[in-house]
Amino acid sequence: MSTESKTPVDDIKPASLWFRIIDSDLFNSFIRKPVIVASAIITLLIFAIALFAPWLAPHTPFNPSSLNLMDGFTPPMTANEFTGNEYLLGTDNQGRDILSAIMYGTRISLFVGFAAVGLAALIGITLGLLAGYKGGWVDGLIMRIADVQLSFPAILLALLIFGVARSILPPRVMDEATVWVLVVSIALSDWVQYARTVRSSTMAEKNKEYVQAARLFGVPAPLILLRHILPNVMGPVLVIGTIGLALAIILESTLSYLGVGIPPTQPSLGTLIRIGQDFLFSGEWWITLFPALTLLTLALSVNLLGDWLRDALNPRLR
Amino acid sequence: MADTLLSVKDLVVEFPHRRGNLRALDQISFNIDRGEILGVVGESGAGKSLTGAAIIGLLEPPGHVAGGSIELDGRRIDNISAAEMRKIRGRKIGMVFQDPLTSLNPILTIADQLIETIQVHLKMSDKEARKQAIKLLDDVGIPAASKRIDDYPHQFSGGMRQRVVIALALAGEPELIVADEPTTALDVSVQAQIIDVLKNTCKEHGAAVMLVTHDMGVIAETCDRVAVMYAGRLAEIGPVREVIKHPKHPYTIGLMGSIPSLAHQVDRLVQIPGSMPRLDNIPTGCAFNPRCNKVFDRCRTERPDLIAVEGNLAACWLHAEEATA
Amino acid sequence: MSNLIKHVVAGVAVSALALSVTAAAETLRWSSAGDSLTLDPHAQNEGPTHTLAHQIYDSLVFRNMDMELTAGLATDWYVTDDPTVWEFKLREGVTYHNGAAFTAEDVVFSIKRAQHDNAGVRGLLGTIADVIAVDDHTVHFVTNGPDPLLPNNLTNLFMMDKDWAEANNVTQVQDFAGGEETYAVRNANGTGPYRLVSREPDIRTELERNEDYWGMGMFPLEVTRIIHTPISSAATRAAALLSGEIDFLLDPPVQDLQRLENAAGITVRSAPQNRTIFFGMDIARDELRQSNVTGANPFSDVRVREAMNIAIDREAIRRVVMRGQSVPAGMIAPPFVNGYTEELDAIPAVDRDRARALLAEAGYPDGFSATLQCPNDRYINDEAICQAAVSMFGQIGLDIRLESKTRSIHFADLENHLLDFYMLGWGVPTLDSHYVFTFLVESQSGSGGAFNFTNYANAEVDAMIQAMTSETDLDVRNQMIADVWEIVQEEMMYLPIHHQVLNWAMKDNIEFNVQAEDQPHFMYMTFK
Amino acid sequence: MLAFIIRRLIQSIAVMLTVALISFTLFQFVGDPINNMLGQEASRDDRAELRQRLGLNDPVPIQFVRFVGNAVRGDFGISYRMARPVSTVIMERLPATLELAFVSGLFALTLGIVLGVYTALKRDGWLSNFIMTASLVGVSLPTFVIGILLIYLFAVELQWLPSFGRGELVQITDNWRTGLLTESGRKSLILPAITLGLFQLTLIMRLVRAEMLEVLRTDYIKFARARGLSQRAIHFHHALKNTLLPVITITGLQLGSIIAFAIITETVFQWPGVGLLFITAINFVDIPMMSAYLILIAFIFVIINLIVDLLYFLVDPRLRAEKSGGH
Repeated sequence: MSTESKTPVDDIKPASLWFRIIDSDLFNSFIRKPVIVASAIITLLIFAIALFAPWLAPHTPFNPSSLNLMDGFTPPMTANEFTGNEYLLGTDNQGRDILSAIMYGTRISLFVGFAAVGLAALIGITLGLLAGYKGGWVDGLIMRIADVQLSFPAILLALLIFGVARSILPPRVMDEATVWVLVVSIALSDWVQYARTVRSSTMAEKNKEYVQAARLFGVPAPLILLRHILPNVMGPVLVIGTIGLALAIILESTLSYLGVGIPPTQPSLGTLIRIGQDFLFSGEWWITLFPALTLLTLALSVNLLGDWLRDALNPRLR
Repeated sequence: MADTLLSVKDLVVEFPHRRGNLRALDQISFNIDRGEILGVVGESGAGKSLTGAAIIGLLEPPGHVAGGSIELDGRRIDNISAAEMRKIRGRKIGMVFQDPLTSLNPILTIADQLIETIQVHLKMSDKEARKQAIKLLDDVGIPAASKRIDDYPHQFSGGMRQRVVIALALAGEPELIVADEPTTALDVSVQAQIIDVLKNTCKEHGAAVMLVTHDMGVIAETCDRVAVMYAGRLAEIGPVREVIKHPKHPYTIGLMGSIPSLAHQVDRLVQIPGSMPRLDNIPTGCAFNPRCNKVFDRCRTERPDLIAVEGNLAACWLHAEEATA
Repeated sequence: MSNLIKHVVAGVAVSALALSVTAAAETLRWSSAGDSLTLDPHAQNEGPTHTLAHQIYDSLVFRNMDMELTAGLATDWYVTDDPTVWEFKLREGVTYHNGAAFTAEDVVFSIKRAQHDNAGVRGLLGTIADVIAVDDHTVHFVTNGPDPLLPNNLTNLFMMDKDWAEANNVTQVQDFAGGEETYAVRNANGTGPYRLVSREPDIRTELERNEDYWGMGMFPLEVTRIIHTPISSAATRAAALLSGEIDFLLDPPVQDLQRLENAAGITVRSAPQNRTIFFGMDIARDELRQSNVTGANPFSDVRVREAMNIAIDREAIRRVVMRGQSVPAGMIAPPFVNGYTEELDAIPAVDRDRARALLAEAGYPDGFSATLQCPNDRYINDEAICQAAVSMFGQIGLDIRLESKTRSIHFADLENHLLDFYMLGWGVPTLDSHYVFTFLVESQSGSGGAFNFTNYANAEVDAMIQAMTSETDLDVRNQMIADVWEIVQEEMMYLPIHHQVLNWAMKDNIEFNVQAEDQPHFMYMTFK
Repeated sequence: MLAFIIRRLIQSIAVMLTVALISFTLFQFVGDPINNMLGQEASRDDRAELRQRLGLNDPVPIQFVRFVGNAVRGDFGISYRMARPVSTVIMERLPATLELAFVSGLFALTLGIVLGVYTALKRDGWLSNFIMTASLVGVSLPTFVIGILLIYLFAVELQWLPSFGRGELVQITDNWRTGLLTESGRKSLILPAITLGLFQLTLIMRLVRAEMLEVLRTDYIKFARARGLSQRAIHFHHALKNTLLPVITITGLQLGSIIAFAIITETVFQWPGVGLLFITAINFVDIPMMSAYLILIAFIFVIINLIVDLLYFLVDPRLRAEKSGGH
């Protein structure tokens, strides 16, 4: 920052994404919006709680032998009528502490979200760069694959992948791979966006002088892509990724609802909601309410951040 | 002396910024007479286009007029309501933008856009408006205007599109056209044609022109008077011959000296060391003083006003004594 | 349950109930999770399909709301002097909905049709060698050897009009591979209390009272119109009753019972169901498919099985998971089944210390790992029961992993012998223990042991089970049953959990008792 | 123009073949239908025999060729579960889904465009900010939760609207029965349509807003302002039209997703459409039904894509000129 303090404010072209992030305009538009600051704090807080869940959570909800069935359906902050145990946010139908389950569940949901977004971005960026840079039949092939993919809505695709995985993987492997199958399902239904965005940016960038010059100097194509083109397309990717994170978490919970999600012995946030919604009419509202509120808060914060980021990174909207 | 159409007095335009307000235009004053063509010249960022935008009331927020006045036909237009300003735009003041490729709505035909504009300002039936539109296209030199009028913008070449833009700017029969670098985006081969079209049609329609350009050649050939801008301020203004032949401001002198032939453009003054200051970093006194080869103490402390020198007005302390003498 | 009459062999003619049919037209709108699969009464042997068929068609005998074997189209039935021949006397003056008369010829036709390869119900008719029409209202069933239980197998066997079937080319049951659907899948012509008005499978089925029904005056028949709309989502099903859009709900979600009960104008009735839920273990394999124990099968040690049996807190499952809506079980047969005793059904006391000691004795002081496979949409709260059990096994040191799947996959895996440790539910439609033994205990060979996935094989037991089919001396037969039960309880290859309790929720102006087979005969429904 | 259409058609057929292969292959792996077709208590011999008759023992490529050949003729076989031709059942159920998708699509589209335009024009107004934030709540909760909450509120507590089904229907053709013509039918549509459309509504609204903001910054809008055109003419004649062009593409694809996402809504509201049919089919491993559904969805997508392309072609003069070779 200090070396850049004399940097004039407007209309100089930033060299890279990192420059833009450090650039004080972004930071300023951030600081001036209390809602965004709050979203960021909440998001970080939820990330931190999820990350440190094993140390923070009062119980170990994923260890079945630690559960006492008789603790089941204990309302929040009320002593259980048989065991006398009390839980801050109550327990579910298995006697699992809701607070701890949320902490661990968020961990799984976020893991699925991040991994799915990461994988989707990796596939999408690679194919997008390739399609945009190479053009010709490579481009044609990749974009046709994208078309086929688009004719399967995300949810169907995920159901299909899940179905196939469940039948070809041996049960033991499948059990451990469930989370990864979910990640792959969501990623495969989501990479097209990245590919399309990156492809069009790449096509625009590759004709710019600096890329042409690098080419003339004999810089190998992968290096050009990584050093020169990639940083310039990272802005939109970041925006898609942020909103994709929220979408992935929601999709995970929807798949749970349709019965192909995370098993209820190690529930994710979505699985918790799915389990809890059975008890919505029967008065055990806390089982679904607290996880749903967590999901809502998390997705809302991430979405707000993504929204803001999109506006802030778009020079035309600044 | 012909009567004054537009009178800009001490115009200040500011952009609020977290490090304080940035003054993009600082006390600009000039007049445009009816039928006159005023050239406005200067480096990028000197405030030429901004002056045009301020006059037509289309400053991009958060930019706003922070001082001074703009009068059209003796009536202030810088502080009137948006609705009233809309009646002036197109009807009294027309505007031609830099890039004809992006100035036209791609999904509406030329007829749609022309007739719509005509009918907003002039009471005309559809039929009359269409006739008028064809005439306008004829005027700006579109061949087979009655046929081409129903085409879409992408069916025209760049030069043709700029003619359409000029026709559109003239559709409301305005008295002043602000032309913001109308040839910059065009192929060199058609630039001269477009300037001719602009000059001649405006003359036929009795419209004055404020021509913002980089091109001193265009200024020399087209304009009656020329204004030179530097760092949001007016450096010098005067009849075109005087300013070119006998520039009074050291900046103008440098500007003219930097042009081997008049046909060349001025993008950067290679002969004057340094570059134009940024808006948040304008020196006290004369804005040009760090680069001026004739700088003296007063230049660094006190800002010079426009001073009349042999028919020109120049903002330079060098001429202070002559004027008072 | 002692007041439940356990008629196994002899039939009784129902005493005609002198009831006046109320004039008020009552429309019943009801719902359940699943719909009938087909109107063809012989195509499927499945609960919801029979439910609809019972309203439209009649069987020779049926189980009434109190599970009593009741005269339907037969008025009397008995074994003739030849122990392999049953004689059925048919009701006279019965007509089909299209006006045709019901005769012995139709019985012969219907039984033969139901024995066809494509018929789902043919499994129930395995002992029938021939059916002969003696006269218009007398039929002889000839069985392969004596079959004292024959009438029990006929309660879901519906009578079709031979002429109607011939006219509509449905003399054979629909063949799935055959291409076109048959007329009988979507049309019906029965003798039953209600006739079909319209039907959209899985969406809506409408019936109206058959004013020419032979049972007019014998049964209340207060419902004049029946509209069935299946709703698969549990929450929506409960909401539909709460919001008054339906009058009767066959399968209210257990967690919503309290809420339904408390709602104004709604009442919930319950009765023990003819279905027991239990876990089974593959005890014969050398090594489990999914376990950390290699070279041995921990389940083959009876001490391990006993340890697991006493680790399950059935009372906690009843109270929390089932919301009180279950009867903890010690045997795989509900109280009204022949062979049931309270001693056999007593649940073992939970004793985790002894369980750990037994495990150590068996050579697993640190427990072992295994996988429990459960369906998640077949039995009431099946997945939650398994989860609870996993945590209970965890408390004695076993590392049991849970895999729950949709019913079709679960049963396919079972069928393919892929599971070490699984959940299953079993009902006894014949109300006789032999049904349990032949499916679950007999070793897998030929038609025996079709659901014995424990691979338990005991030649002595097999012989006893086979002998039961033709044993006509009831006392001897009952002793055989008791002997086999004793062995089953000792071997503990199954860990019974509970008998399911049936709940029917309805508007509180409805008088309707829960039938243990989950078969509502709406002609018995009355209104306050 | 013709060449363009032919090219798109060939692409579409390729897509359909791929989808057919995928859905066919998939079902080679999933579950066993036999168990569902025969009761729990059928013997092993019965099962083996049925397997043989259904052709499940044939080599896989032969099964695939048979599958594609039949599919082209609209023959997806007999539903294992319902014992009726799959195509007939789907045709009976399709109107319900299309009606729902159409109404929720219309709801999402109109409200999405109106709110999108509003929030773009009043970019910093408090109502705009509120709408933008509130719309995020709609996409931050899973659809099934929203559906159940709506049922709880409007059906159980307030008893204003039905909780399930389509209400009373009116027969229009043999297969087409509509709920749009009766009051109870229309009432039944409200909750499912909102549940299904909420997500798309948010997407469309945000898309419209972003596009509109972009368009409002273009030179031709500035030029239109400089010509003194009225605010209304600029916003609705010039800006909106240009905004809606890219929206068409996305919206077309969204309509396809609506039909797919109807799986969840139909499950929650017991809406008797193809989505519910699919979920039931999955539970019963009704392979002919499942593959027919997948192919149907892909087919609808392909058709929508084709229509969108053609629409784009008709609406955008630039494309029209390019493809037809200009003047």
